[in-house]
Amino acid sequence: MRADYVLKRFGIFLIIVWAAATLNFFLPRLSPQNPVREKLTQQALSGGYLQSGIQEMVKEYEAKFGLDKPLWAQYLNYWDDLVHFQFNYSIVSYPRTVLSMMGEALPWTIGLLGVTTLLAFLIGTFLGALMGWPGAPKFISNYLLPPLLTLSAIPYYVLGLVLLYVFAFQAKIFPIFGGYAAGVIPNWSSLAFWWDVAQHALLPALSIILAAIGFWALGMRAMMVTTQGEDYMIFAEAKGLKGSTLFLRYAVRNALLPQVTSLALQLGHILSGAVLVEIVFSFPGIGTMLYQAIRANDYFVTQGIILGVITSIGIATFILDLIYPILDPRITYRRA
Amino acid sequence: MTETAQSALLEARHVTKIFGGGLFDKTRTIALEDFSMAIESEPPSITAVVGESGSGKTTLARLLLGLADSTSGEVLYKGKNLRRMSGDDWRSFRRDVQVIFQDPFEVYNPFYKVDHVLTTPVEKFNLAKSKQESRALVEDVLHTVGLRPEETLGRYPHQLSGGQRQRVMVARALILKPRLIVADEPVSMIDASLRATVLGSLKQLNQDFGISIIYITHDLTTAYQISDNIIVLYRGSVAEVGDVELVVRQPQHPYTRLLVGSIPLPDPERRWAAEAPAALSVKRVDGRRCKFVDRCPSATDVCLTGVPALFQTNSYRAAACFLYQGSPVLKAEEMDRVFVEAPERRGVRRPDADGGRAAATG
Amino acid sequence: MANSTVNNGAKPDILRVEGLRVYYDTPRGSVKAVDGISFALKAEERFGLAGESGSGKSSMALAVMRMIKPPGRIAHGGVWLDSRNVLALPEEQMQRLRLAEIALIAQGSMNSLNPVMRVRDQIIDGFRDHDLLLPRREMEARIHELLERVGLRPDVADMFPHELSGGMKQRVCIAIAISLRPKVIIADEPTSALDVVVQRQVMETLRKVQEDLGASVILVGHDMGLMAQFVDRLGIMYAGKLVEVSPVADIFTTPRHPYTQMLIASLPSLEEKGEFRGIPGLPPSLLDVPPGCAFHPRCPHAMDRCGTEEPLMKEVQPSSWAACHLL
Amino acid sequence: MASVPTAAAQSLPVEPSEGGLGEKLRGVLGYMRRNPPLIVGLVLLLSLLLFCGIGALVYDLNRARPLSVPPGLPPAADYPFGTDNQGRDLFAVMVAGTPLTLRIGLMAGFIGLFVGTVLAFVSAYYGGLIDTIIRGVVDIGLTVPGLLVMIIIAIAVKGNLSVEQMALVVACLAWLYPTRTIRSQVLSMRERAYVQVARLSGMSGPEIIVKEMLPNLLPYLLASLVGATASAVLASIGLEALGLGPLESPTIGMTLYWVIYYSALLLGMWWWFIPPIVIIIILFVGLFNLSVGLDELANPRLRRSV
Repeated sequence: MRADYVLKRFGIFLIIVWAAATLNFFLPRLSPQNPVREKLTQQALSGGYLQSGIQEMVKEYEAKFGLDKPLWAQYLNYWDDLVHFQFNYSIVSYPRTVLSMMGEALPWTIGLLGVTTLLAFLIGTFLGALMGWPGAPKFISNYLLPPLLTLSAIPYYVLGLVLLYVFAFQAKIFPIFGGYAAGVIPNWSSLAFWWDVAQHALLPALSIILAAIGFWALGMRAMMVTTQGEDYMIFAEAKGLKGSTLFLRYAVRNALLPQVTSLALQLGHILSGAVLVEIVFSFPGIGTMLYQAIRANDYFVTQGIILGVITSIGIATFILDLIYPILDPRITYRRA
Repeated sequence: MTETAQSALLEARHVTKIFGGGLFDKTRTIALEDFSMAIESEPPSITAVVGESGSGKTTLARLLLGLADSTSGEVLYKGKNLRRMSGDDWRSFRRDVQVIFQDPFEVYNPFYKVDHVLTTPVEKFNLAKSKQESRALVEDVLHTVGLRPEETLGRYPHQLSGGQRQRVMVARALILKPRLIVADEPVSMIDASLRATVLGSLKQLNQDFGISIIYITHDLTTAYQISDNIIVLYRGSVAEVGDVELVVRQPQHPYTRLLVGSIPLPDPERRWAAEAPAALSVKRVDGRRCKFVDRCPSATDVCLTGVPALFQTNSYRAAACFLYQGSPVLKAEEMDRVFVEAPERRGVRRPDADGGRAAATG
Repeated sequence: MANSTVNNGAKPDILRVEGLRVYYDTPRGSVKAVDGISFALKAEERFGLAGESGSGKSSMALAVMRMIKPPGRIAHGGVWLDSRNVLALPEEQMQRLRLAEIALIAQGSMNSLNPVMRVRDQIIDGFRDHDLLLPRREMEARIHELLERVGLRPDVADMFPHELSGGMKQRVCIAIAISLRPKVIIADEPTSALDVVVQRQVMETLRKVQEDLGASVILVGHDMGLMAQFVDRLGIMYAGKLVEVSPVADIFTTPRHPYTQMLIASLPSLEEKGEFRGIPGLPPSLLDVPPGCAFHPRCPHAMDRCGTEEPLMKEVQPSSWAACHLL
Repeated sequence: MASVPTAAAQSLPVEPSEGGLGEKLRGVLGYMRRNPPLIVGLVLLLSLLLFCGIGALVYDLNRARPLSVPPGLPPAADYPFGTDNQGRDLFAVMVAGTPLTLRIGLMAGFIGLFVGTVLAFVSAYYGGLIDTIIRGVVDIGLTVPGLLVMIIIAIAVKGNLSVEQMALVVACLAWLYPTRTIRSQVLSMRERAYVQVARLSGMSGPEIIVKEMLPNLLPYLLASLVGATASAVLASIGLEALGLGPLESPTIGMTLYWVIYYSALLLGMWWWFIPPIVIIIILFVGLFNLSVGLDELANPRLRRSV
């Protein structure tokens, strides 16, 4: 792998983070409303504070959050904070920091999303490979494909709502909400707790996996069909190779390449869907945290989550970019 | 001929085209290097540009047609730089210089019938006042290239054969009555039995309509068949140039010899000579030396010292090889001095092959 | 047609093709790409199958390898290798027979190698799937020997296809094709994507390994020049049928079939300039081949009989066969 | 194989028939039979439109407003889909909301496709720095989770969004994907010899785009429009479910928001969430099939793949 390729990919990662952070900073400030003032006013009203004190309080808070300085100073300040992983405080849960709140929620999301995406990708790609191979059993194309394709058209969370209603509410097989049973104190060294988490995670995971398999299967099938038209497949068959060798080492191996590219492009899309799944299941991840922050107008938390998630996706894409040349030896020679 | 260079129909002056080499791009390819050539419209001639893949022949075609810009040097139409031409000049350039492409299927827009490629130039250049006149014009050129309009018009491209499609393209070029046609591998994708008909049509354009042709090809045999003069390109530079009779039948440059010796002649009695041809070269030759040195059987130390100039070995040919460094040097922009004019027009005495060789060795 | 199997000389037949028909089923009917072809290949012989696009020659090559894919099918006929009918073998035996006894050098030399595998592994795959895997050191020596045989340096084994030039790739294909010492090598337009100089080198490599191995070669192609340079005996195909089979010298000096005559005459040469003699008319669509002799609409000698009655292969003179009512 | 695929390929693409109108119609019907996803997509979407159209004619849509009917009733003769907690008639909500959601999707889809097509042509045709910038922005934009960016935008412009503003928010990112795919189509088409022939026949740049390129792109653009619309609907429903949509409009997404907000599931009010879910499923499965069908039309090589 060549250094300039790695550097270029890393540069793209930096641009993603920079763009997201900058948007995150400027867009809210373009808005006529001042989120802090709005929030405080709201709290003051509901708390029955005196009108007269609010102005000073807002001032005090604005100074604390640095909102009274000129825009460029705020922007520099903002970057200074970011570089030092200072994501400000939550307005609602002050004095908790955004970082500590995210630290709690992020592992849940990464766990759910990582496992489901990987499983969906592997199962879908495998099914797609079989569907696009003339020697494979026909029932996969005839009976498995149509329902999978139908599911792939439906948003994850809609499928989640259906599963939740059928299996949790009606059949009562699975718990209805949360990441673990209410009242339990998380204890990752206890097997019982893991079991509890697994039960809670199964339905959210299933709604992502079931809906995503069709997408990967469809893409892989198309690539398998394309691959079989390639000259190297004809020559490989003429080499007297066994069906299994042809399938795995020649067809699947090559059809996999665009799938991996597609995985890198789909991460963001998958995450968008997963956020809503978490909300439907009240899963204690980033999505639910984001939903609560939006509802509560907790604007620093919202910002922090969005930036954190975009950075994570950027890292994941960067890792995939690093893996790709191992799969495809041509890559550093093409326009790197 | 050189004094008319000022007003040559189309002229390339020290044209170099480099691909890649951008900020993030380490692959830099010199497709064409310091190429100069003037094409006069009178007398109409056929000049073959022969080379293998990577020789720069297609790049040359695109540059001459104004479909690509050169990295350095300029292409002039009647003395005006293509890059700085007014709209009117472009229109006149488009009429005077036309094209026939390699793939006789790709040149047709699948959305339209065959008629589209014929009626578009008629419309765009106001060649006809009415629909009937336009139709008559189209039918006329189709007849000229040996096609029956009723079997050609109103059809979709895939309903015609490769030979028919290519002859329609010849008709399209003809409809504008150009003075020069650049034909880029016009028969390489056509079956042998139909190839002759297309070549015949091209020759007819030249003889009956006085159109000059630049015939770009990898195939020495058809180049020999159709052209008066030939330019052999190797990796973007001219290896040998001159009268086609001389260059093809008594090649001087070791590369041309290799090319001619590799032609699979359709004659079982004359099979390839026993000696093995030059080795396959893997690496590209960089720096200032002969580009062919790594494959050349006659290479000596002098070949590593610099790029050979074009040495004019007799009045009708020149080769860019140090084997001939005793001969006078021909400047790049004077290359066309060695061209013979079409004999059937001028009645110029054609140098007979043996005389040519005697002059070269003498 | 069955009796038209051409046979002469002392060498035994190694491969016999009898009445082979390959059809492609399309919504508009059957495309008869190969329509009743018979010929025999002798040991150590170089046999050419020449035809223009749409003559069915490539389908012919794939059919002998039994690699016709739907919508194509082998509708009729037999391919006999020694005494076995290749077309009747069970799939597993057929798989083992490919490469070990009949090898194919396929069209499209630029893309015939798996782009993501090193040359070494692509050679080894053939050994492994024929249960011929050698100990590591011997395998390595075998790979070196194969590469050297086709004029490549041993370090090519470590390269990926994109690191090789077109000519080198095609030599690798030849090395793979001869790796199990097959009796028959089918080369389908092996040099169509290569420049003339490289083409000559590749063809000479092929000739050399063929002679070393004592294998027979069927060269499929459209380039009559290449045929003249390479083969001993040549079959001319037109519209899915063989119209003439003769020793190559006879085809070029005394072609019998009018199509062959006109094809030879249309070839440009370095001998004479000027005349461009194409064959008038168009090759027929394989969906709708004219009745009788498929060439009759373009034939200057066509008679009434040609439009109704299909001419059979006749031995015009010893070892020269042609299918024409004139003869 | 050279000859046979050509023959096969010639028989497969949409054959321009030379017969009369009846024959053409038969050709279209014959083609539809070979392209079942197209039919499935059209039937699903048409039935959805029919439901809304007839519903709007025969039903009082004022009942889609809050407090217009008694809250929390299960389906009955008076209220075929029941009513929600805030006193909306869910049948009226569905009849009124489906076209609103479709409108957001179509508007954003159109804007996205239009902007995308223009950028794609600019990028592919002019190349150079412009192309590098556009391609870079698109590539980076596509890796970022769209929903999150739209959340920032929606929060920034928050106030009470109208349906049109909602469409604009969604359209902010809807152009990315069309730009990318159309650009690569234009790029490959630009290198086609027929475009060069057109140039040498005296056609101008814009003329080449309109007369030579667009006709061949049309089926592809149509498929892209459907795809962009589906993405836009998906994004708008997502934003709405988070509470960032037009709070006063009875769109499908806002209905889901209220379902989540009031925990309709835990209340066992199945009639509240089943209609929007069913409509979402019909809508997406319809759009998906339509785009698959159109894709096949645009790119016949995929046809008869397995």
